[in-house]
Amino acid sequence: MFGHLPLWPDSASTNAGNVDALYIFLLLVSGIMIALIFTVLTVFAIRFRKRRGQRAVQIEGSHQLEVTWSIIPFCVMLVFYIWGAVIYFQERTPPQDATEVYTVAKQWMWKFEHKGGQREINELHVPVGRDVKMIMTSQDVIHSFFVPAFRIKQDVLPGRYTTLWFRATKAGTYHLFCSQYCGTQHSGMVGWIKVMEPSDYEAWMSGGGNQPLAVTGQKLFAELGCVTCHRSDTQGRGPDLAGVFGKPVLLQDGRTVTADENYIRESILEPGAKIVQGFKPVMPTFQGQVSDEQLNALVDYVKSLAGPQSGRPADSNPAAGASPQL
Amino acid sequence: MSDHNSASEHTPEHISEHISSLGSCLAIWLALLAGTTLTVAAAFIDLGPFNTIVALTIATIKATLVVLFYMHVKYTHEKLTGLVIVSAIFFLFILLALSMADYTMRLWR
Amino acid sequence: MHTSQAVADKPEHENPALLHHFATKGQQKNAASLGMWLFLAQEVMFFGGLFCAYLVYRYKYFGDFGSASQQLDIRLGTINTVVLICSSLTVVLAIRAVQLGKRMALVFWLLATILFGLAFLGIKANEYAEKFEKHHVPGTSFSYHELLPGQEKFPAAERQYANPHHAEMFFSLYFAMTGMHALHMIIGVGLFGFLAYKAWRGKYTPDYYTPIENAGLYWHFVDIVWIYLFGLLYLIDRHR
Amino acid sequence: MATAVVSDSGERETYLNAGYGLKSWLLTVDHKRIALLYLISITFFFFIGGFFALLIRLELLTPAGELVQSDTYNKLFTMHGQVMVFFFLIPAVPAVLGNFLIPLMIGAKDLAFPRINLLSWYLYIIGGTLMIYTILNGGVDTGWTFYTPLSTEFLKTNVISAIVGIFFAGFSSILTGLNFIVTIHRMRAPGMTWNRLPLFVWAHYATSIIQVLGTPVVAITLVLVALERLFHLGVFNPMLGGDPLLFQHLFWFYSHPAVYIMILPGMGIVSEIVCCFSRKRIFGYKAMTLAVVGIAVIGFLVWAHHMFVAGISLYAALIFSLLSYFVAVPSAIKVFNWTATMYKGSITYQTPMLYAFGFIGLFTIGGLTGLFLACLGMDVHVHDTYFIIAHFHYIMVGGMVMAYLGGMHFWWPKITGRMYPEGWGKLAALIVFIGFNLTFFPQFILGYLGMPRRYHAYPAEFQILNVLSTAGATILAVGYLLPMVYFVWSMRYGKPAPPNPWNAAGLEWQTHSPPPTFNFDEQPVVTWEAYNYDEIDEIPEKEEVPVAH
Repeated sequence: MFGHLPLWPDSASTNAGNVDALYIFLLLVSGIMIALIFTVLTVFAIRFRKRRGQRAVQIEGSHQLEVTWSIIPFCVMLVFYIWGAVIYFQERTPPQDATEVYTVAKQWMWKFEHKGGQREINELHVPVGRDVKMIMTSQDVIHSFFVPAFRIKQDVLPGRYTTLWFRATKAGTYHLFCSQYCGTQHSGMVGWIKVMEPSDYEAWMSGGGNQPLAVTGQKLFAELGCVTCHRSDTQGRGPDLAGVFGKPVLLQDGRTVTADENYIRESILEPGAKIVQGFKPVMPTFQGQVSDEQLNALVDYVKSLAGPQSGRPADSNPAAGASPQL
Repeated sequence: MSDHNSASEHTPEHISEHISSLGSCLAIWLALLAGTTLTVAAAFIDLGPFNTIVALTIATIKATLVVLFYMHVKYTHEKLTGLVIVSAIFFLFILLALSMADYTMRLWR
Repeated sequence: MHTSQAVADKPEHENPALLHHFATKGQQKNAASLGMWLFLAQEVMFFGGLFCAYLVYRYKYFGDFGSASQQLDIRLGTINTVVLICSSLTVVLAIRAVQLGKRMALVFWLLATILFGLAFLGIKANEYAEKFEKHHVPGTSFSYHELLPGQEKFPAAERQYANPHHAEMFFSLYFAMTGMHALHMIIGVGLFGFLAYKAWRGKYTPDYYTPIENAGLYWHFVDIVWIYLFGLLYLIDRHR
Repeated sequence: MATAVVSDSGERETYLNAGYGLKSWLLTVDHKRIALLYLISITFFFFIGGFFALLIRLELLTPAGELVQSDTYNKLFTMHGQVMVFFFLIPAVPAVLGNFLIPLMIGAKDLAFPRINLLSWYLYIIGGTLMIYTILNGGVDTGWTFYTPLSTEFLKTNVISAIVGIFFAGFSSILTGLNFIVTIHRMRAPGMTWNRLPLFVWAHYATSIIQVLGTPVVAITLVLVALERLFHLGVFNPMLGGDPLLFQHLFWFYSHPAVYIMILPGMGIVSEIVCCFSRKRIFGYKAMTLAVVGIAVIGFLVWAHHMFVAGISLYAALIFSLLSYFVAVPSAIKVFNWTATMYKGSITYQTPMLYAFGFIGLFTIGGLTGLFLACLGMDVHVHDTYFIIAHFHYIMVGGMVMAYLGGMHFWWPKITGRMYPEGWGKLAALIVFIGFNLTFFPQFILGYLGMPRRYHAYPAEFQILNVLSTAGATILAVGYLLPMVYFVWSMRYGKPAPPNPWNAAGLEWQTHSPPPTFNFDEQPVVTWEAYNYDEIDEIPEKEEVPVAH
């Protein structure tokens, strides 16, 4: 029943090594601090214990000392800050060519959909040595995607996307936890991340004859009538979506935003929120008409219109069938 | 009793309060009414983003008049009152500014 | 520091208005005044949470807030602003009256304040009733379809596709903020009623009128909150 | 004055024998009696919260979650958090020791607003009653943080009664803080200048600032949550265009500084104890006062470090992380100064000093692990894991509760006029220290391993550390029950306490034990600096050790 006493978690991503290094540094520095303070306390406690005929020597204080023991720790803390900020910045900046996995969290399960259309529940297969970007949203409450072995965590919010990325380094099966309290079965909202060797992964991916996500999106794009306005000829009442993704968009009110997943999502659900310069706010909202999964497909389709990107993963080839004329 | 508080050291009978003159009461009242008229009028003129700024500036001027004259802050010898007001505004500013920092900077990427 | 003058004025304890644990009237009055100002600081932060929510959503749903704001009755809002400013004047006059020792004038101005306060609340109730009729009260029955009747300056398309949830957010904040403000008004009116009764009984003299003064501070604060609410809720985007 | 040992305690009128009826207690405006009312109420809530904690630990003994259902478990940790934070930790030191001691320490007859003080207690009791109602009516399972939209749209439990209860407790806290600020400004005895104030008073001054300016924000936020449940207001509901992160901003704007409401008064207590038992003035009085006020102010600027993985802007996270390090500096100053105070002292080891040692050690560990959490890259991994749980229990339980118990032992003779049994006191301090570390240290390891908080069942590999933690919790429980027993015992059988059993500095020791209703026989006049142990020890001591054993 009692196994070994675990002291260190599995380390299976590029990020895990970075965080571990930082952790060891923090442990070392604070270990030294603790040792210092405890030693001094103990020495004082013994050396200056009450003795007959000996009185305490009153000391006013020392400004030099106060300044010293403010500035030196603060400088050390700045190192913590910068190191931590660099890791955080890396964690939050997904590489351009990452394999994307769409995630929908709900009470109390994780639903994943690969670009190739493969769907999984509470289990996610990823390859070793390739960047994977999670594009996540929630159907109900706030959840949190936490893989201890990768040292990554990101809250999954209803009503918008949050993203996160990792590159697994070691094949194996790792815990996936929901770490934001989400109701009754919070502790049951767990799963497994299965990291596979690339060859196994390709085999697994080609298993089912799924329809790629972007193709699903393309069909939806036609069914919902989006094509009538969003087209490249001048009669289009909406902006042409080809090549939009990832580029800055000039808005009517003069602001410029980057067309990321959240922007596309928002433009579908709340078309009036950010009007592109030169267009009228005529698009109806699709709030309540498309599910989160359909939304993911639409977003993926619009992304595929951005044109062929270098290093697109081989497992998902959605741009192939999509014509920029649409 | 001067010992109780440094602020009251020089005014043993601190009770002696400022009594506002009728004229100044009415003058402030008229100023507040004028401010109201002005802010409503300004709201109907298209000033672009300045509409909000003008509205808030006039509101702040009105609020300052009320605080200084109607709430007698101008006449009080008590520095502490000012300190309380300033710290309330300061912490309100912290709340608004740092929250908005998050919302505005979310668009940056 | 000034140790030699310690408790120099013990005899003051013969004054019945002086509570046992204070040494002098000045100390007591200063304590009450500081306490009231701290209470107002607390109120600033209390409303501050609402203002923060307003700011965030005004920023997020800039246009929708503008058009939803036009659903408010600017005439009633302006009248209410004037009413509140008048009530602030009557409070100041009440304090002046008690400082000058005019008992009946004090009672009169307090009653005038109550009257203005009630007028404000009456108009506010009227506005709320209108919101109920127009289904502009957030919740399940909220509806925003008859948006902007007769406001041709908006293109029809914009009206059709405006997001009702964002307008609902405006009304949510409108009700939360003005409701919280109205609650403070009700408390204030009750307070002045109590004080008017006490004043009529002759409790307050030029020597002791701290409760009147503190209630006045409270009333002015509520007035200031309204000045901002008026600007933020009624006056945005009127020029369109 | 210290020499006027009272032998005729039966004759002298004290605040305790000034009246006996229930009415004389429930309608009292005497700050000392109100402090005792608080003492009884917060102790009651401490044991309720502690009971929930024990059930949580028992449940976590096995990985499968066999003791209670997951729903029940969720209610247990929610109510443990709400009861402990809002009904024990926040009022504990200020409303009991602060209430009792601030007027005594500054030489006043009472707080500035005695009736508001009583009102605070009644507000607390109304809030507490609502909390008890919530518990008896089936509990609440939002987590103490009430995160939306879970709390507003999805849970069917007694969220509103819990919120209203906390709202009342909040206003009790605001009024207490307001009362303290006015008292410290207006009621000081002649000669009691700001630079002569004991650090305990300074700490409460800083705490009060947070109570007055922070609490209203969480009050209005919880009102909005309640309105959202009642009327579907939608301010925090993403389905209606609301932003759940706004709730988190508003909630943590108060709830981060609230941590300082809990720890600052504890720091004040430790300053008093360390000086007294080292027979020394505090090292760096000015720096210590600046540090408490600094912590209170900077504490308002760091709240979003609770939200690094919540989906806030990357750049906002960078700002809040940096600001969080600023608040660590004054905390570090305090630890260094306490240590330096012991240098060349004449240290004795009575129970309060043992707790002070425990506080400094545990607060140091808690504070240093706080640096881990302020560090962005680190926080992403350990956020919402047991690392956090361990960290804030090191601050709140290891820090604040240690200090509170130390303070209770230190001032118990003053409060009751009786000595507690010193041997038992030392034993209990030791048990608490060992039990605490055994409970919470393994949780740091669990956290880095990745065990999420608020988990009813967990993977089997975490079990051995959880078993250690549960074992520690039972020891800790004994450590907390022990003082409860001997304190009650000592009220009747304890040795009568002299006015100044520790030969301590500070005005509160210059009046009788227990003090008369109006605190001092005559208005004290202060002509000395705080912690003037050089002057006190100049008077040749009659007995070598004036304290009980």
